[in-house]
Amino acid sequence: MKEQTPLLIMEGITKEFPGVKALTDVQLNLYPGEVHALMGENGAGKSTLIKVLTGVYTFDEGSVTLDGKSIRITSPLEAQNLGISTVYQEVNLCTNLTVAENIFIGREIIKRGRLDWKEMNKQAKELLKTRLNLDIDVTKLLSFYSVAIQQMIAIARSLQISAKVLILDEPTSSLDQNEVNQLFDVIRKLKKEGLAIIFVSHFLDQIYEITDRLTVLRNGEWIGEFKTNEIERLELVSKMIGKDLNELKSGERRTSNKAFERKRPFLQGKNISKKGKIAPFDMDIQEGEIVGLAGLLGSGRTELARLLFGADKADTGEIKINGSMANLASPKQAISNGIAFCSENRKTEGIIGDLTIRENMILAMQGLQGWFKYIPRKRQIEIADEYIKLLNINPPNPEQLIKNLSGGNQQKVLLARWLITNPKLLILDEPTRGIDVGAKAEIQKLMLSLSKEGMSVLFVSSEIEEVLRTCRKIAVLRDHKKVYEFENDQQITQKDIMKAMAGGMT
Amino acid sequence: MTKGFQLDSKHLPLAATIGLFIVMFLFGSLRYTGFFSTQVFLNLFIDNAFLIVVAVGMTFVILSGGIDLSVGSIIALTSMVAASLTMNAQLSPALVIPLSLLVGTVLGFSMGCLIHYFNLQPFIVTLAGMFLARGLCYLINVESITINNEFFSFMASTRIPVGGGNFISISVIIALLVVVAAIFVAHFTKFGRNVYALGGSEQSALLMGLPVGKTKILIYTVSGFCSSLAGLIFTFYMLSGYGLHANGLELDTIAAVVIGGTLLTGGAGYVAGSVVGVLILGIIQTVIVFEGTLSSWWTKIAIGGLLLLFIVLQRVIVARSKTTQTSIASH
Amino acid sequence: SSSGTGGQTDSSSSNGAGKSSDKLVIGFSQVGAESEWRTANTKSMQNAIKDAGHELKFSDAQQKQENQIKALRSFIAQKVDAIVFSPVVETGFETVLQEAKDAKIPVFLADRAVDIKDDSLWVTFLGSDFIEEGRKAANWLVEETADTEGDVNIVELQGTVGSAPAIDRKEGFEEVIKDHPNMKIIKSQTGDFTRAKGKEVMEAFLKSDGENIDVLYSHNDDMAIGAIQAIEEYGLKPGKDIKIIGVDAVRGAFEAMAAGKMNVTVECNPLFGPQMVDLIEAHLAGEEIPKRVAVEESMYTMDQAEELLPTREY
Amino acid sequence: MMKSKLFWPIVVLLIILLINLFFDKNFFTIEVKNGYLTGSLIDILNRGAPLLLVSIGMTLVIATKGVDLGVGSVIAMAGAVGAMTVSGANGDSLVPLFTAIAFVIAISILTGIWNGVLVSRIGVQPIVATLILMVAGRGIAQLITDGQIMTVYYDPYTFIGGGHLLMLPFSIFIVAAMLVIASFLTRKTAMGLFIESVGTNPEASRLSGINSKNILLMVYVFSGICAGIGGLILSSNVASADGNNAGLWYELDAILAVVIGGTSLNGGRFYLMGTVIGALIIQSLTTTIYSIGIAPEINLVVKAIVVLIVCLLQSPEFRKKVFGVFNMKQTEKKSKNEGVSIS
Ligand SMILES: Nc1ncnc2c1ncn2[C@@H]1O[C@H](COP(=O)(O)OP(=O)(O)OP(=O)(O)O)[C@@H](O)[C@H]1O
Ligand SMILES: Nc1ncnc2c1ncn2[C@@H]1O[C@H](COP(=O)(O)OP(=O)(O)OP(=O)(O)O)[C@@H](O)[C@H]1O
Ligand SMILES: [Mg+2]
Ligand SMILES: [Mg+2]
Repeated sequence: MKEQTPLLIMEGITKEFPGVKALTDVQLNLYPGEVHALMGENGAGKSTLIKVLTGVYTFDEGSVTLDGKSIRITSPLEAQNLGISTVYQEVNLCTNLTVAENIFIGREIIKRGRLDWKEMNKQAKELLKTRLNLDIDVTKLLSFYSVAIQQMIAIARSLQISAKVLILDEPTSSLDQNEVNQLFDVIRKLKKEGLAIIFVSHFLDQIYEITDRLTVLRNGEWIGEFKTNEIERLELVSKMIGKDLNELKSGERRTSNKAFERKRPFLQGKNISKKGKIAPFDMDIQEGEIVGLAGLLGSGRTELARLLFGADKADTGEIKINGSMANLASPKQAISNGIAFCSENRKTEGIIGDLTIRENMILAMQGLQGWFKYIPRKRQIEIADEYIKLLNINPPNPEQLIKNLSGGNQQKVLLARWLITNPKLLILDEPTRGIDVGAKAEIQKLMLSLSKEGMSVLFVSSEIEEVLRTCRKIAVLRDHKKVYEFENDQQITQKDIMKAMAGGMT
Repeated sequence: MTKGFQLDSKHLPLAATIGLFIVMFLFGSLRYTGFFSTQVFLNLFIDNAFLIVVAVGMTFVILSGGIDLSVGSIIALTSMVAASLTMNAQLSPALVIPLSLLVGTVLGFSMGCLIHYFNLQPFIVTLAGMFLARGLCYLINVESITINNEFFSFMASTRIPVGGGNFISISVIIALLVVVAAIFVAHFTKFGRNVYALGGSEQSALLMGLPVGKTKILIYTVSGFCSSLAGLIFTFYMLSGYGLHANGLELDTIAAVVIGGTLLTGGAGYVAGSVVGVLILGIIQTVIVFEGTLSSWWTKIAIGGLLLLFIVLQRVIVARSKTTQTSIASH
Repeated sequence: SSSGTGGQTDSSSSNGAGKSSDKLVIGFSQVGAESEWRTANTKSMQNAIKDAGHELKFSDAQQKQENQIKALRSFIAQKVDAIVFSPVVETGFETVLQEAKDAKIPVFLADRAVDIKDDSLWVTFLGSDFIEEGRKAANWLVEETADTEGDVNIVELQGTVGSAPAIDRKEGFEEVIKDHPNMKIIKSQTGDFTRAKGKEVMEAFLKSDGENIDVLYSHNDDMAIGAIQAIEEYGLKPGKDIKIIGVDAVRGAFEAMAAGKMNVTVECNPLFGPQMVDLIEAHLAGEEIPKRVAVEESMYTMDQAEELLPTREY
Repeated sequence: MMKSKLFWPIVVLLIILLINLFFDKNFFTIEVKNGYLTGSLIDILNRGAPLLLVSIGMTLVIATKGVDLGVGSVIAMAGAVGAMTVSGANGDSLVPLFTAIAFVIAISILTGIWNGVLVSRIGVQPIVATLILMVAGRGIAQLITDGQIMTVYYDPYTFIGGGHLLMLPFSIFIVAAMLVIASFLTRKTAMGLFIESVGTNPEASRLSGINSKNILLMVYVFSGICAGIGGLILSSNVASADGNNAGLWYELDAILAVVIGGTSLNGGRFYLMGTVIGALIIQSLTTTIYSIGIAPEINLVVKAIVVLIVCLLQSPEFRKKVFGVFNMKQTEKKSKNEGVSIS
């Protein structure tokens, strides 16, 4: 495709936020019929570049050329009209509207001067079915569905626009394999149709599977543009973060579990259930044990986790902590029992947007201490700095508002919030969502070392491979029911788990 | 009612409100002679026609997550303008009506612009609008102006029989038309859906490429227009313009809308609900009057009490059935 | 009660005449309870009706005309024998009064008039004449300052902007003093008929004009009482350094006058309940009664205050 | 951040004061008159005391994304209760005074709990929940005073709102005290953090183990107390209780003060000092209107205009458009971010 001229050219793009230089002299060339990856650590500037392109932010310097015409887009609406269709990083839909409305709003079908809901529902349903083979009730409110489903819907919306350029900012962050495959089929089709696609993801496999070329950013600077099949993984990673990491490849699989010998159980759940959410299940978690939860979309992993944390009230069942009855009716009680829960839904259940990194970090800790024992400011800053270093959060300024952080950095702050309470059981629902390779490795290491110190972890992840690497025991959920529990010994393979998830064995 | 396929849980607050209204009406009928009559029921509409119209406008504002405190004053201003134009300037109603309708529309539009372009908080902008409109009334005239003009008297006194010796006024017809139009706009036009989206999440609406600015401005313009229309109805009702008309009406309106099941945080609610909300306020007033033994202060306390009764019952009913809702939905 | 069936008749006069002796159902729609005066008026009306052995249907409009109209409508729906009401505003009652007339229910206006051409819509208006009160106040001042040469600087505390008493009391007062060039209203501001505001505004007046204020004309006694406190705190002698004129003649005013802190208050008598009941009975008995009946009112000065104070009911 | 929030309100306040100076040469002079410091500035503080108190309470409520419409009625009730308690008393034993204060605080706490429970436990939307008290409260107040204006003949009572301490009006000290308490609670304990987090994202706060219910309850109680004391000052200042008119429309002025002070009605960050400035702006505006002899008919118009000016000055977009280059870069980006981050 070299000979043809780029469809979209961004040159010398510079964007500065108060205190943060997000982009400096960044360039991007996008050809029709290619899938172009934006690569970079958390906070590298990927989303900002996209937001600048689609007119969410205005850039300070630089130029954008589309179809040879120089343009300056001032609003997402304008971008759409120019044929740029975008899925932003966080799910940006309206939870108070139905799925169908979310897909069609802005481009409603009008018949005889009125919106034609029948038609729109019909089309929405088949769009999801045919394109993403997702069979859900499109007349339910968006808020009824899990983040993953919401992400699929966001994608569906973007596909529904007839566009020249399709931008996908971490669309796969909380999808699992099947959905990803679905998405990729679609992308390939669109590619054939000559669309230019920008694709952001922290999963290298996905990058190598789907993209043709990639542009690498590091702290807002343009590092280079490469053909995907011409650049080595390690080279790419080192381009992104400046240091190479073999430790990631030499998967730590099982090493941890070798070291692990049974201690006394920390949490014992007996036929816990919640009507319409999850069928009665038992759950034992040993001290220092890392338990994985695997399952397909909407299989009920999050529900299960929420029940153990008291985020939702269980209808039946009892929970023992350290052998003695515990009443986990509310998060507060769960926390005071040494349980922590890092939600998969960082935007609505995680960050407190208007507060600073520091305040977000110490929140849970402070909640535990009650409002009168205020952690002295000096101490707060120490804690914040410590974890900013530990998780290398960027920008490393405790007083930055969290809503101004990049997605991955927000995730790290939330992780810090819970680590600070040093819990006995840490429930992580998709904790590595949107976190770059380096950080992911760090977090996995952290989990393992903490578990050695006796902290148990309940680990929900869409990446089976990640689960296999870190977990000692793996529970599989299907259709809101706990169907299987593996001891994670040498024999278990991804296949077995896949089978269990899909219903191959029982 | 409007969109057949929606979840019951979404209609629930509305259903609860209607139910409570019926209960209240039965209670009144059992307790007071002359209460259980079609006319008493119709009077609810006759006496509250203007409130229904403002409530409709306010519903859009609140659905979008905003608020409009200027409605009461705009009613007063409209009545004042209408009165002075008719009586002092001796203009014909054919001119007076459109001019007075312009009053609120222009005010609303300007407030909308202030809110959008300088992104100011609706509460404050409309509060300023409230002061301004009242102030302008006094600039026109501190005294009340009686209107004696055939057209206005006609609008005021014409009774449309609805059988059984019962009647309604022209204003009621206007109000009902407005309601129907509003329901259509809310559910079957782009604008309507944009309003809901805006209330759901302004940021998302923006990123989804919806015309946030236009919608916002239009919303406050609509509300302003409704206020002016209500102002005219009020003028028909009072046959006078007066600076102190509709004092504190904004709170009644907001109350009506919220009782009608609309969330002040925006994004959820129904126009029809607001109508029921108005009727509920109206019936509270009626019951108080029929009680006829309450001293001035007990009147206030009773109104508060009945409000409480409604809201708490409503909450309880809704909460009861919400328990089956999905955890993610509840927040 | 007789209300259920009572009204359903063809000619009101015959039925009215029949009823005049026995128990009547009287609907009374009051403006609100915005002032002491109003409360006294309400009490007087309620007691009078009860004492005469009639049934009272009372409704408080909370200062809202729309409420008042609702109240009148429901009185009609309840088919009361007579309606008494004090309009929130003079204007805008045609429609509902017409309905009352059609239902053959006689309407009696209390305290405030309505401004409607067709005076067949109501039987009579019993109440004070606010303009006259303004004149009385001014006349007193004219006599009082007859022998002072030089300017008389007056500050005025108005009632609620736009309210009938405020407008009329201002009008009446100005009407008189305009013939006396030496009398100047140097400041005029609303005090919303309340003590707190009266005090606050007076403070501001004193700040800006201080010593050269000679007279305070306050549209009601409450504001005057508030102002008196302000004057004292400012270090002047109310009643001496600054002459103080109030309207209403509430007890508070008499206390102030007895203490020599206030010079005069123009009575605006709220206690016309019995008078009203007599009118109603008379009308229903078929007697002819005038369209306008004035409440007998006078004016009280410092020197009378002492002995009258105990006799004041409000 | 905090600074930039305060800058424009202060500017406006100064402008208003300067306008006064133009009409009254010795507006800023503070002289000793019969033993007390007197002067317009002190008057403004003194008169503004009740509004200041109410606004301080309101700030915390608004920070939780709520609003308290009941304050006006609470003022009336407090005044009524206070006046009634001391109505019998005369002479100068201090016992009645303190019983009165105790009763007032008790009833304000009650009202606070009432609102708080409705909002936090039953989950009624704040504006309606407090509307109930707004309506019923006045009724109760009048019930207590039996619709009369209750006059107090007991001198110690008048000290609260009329007395002096160290040559200054006593009410100023009350305000100062409440301000200190509020700042302490919110800055020296975790209260402020919790309020802001609950106000910004209740669900996330719940999942972080913060008991938002009690936080809500607490802010409404605090707001109640502030209003109650404010009512005490008002009624003591005129040595009487007026159930119907005391504190009328205070709720709106208080909200106005809070917002002018830079706190957003969407909850979250709050600025007590900003609120204080806001309240002072409103009070000096009122005083100005009175003292420079503006015709009562146009009071409201003036008020409207001033309010708009303050808000516009605080809006980065406006400053950008009007003052052009004036610290352009700064505001331009800020506004852009806000453009999308408000929700
Ligand atoms: N509104 C804002 N205000 C201030 N700084 C911002 C704002 N938005 C982004 N930034 C900063 O710009 C930098 C780039 O952020 P961006 O979201 O583009 O990173 P990213 O590459 O998308 O990271 P991730 O992979 O985690 O999504 C970050 O340091 C972030 O803190
Ligand atoms: N395919 C689906 N069809 C219907 N409802 C679904 C589907 N997927 C999820 N849901 C609903 O969304 C909610 C979220 O499910 P939940 O998040 O527990 O599943 P999960 O295993 O955590 O999936 P995720 O990977 O999205 O976290 C549940 O209430 C479920 O009923
Ligand atoms: Mg990003
Ligand atoms: Mg999940």
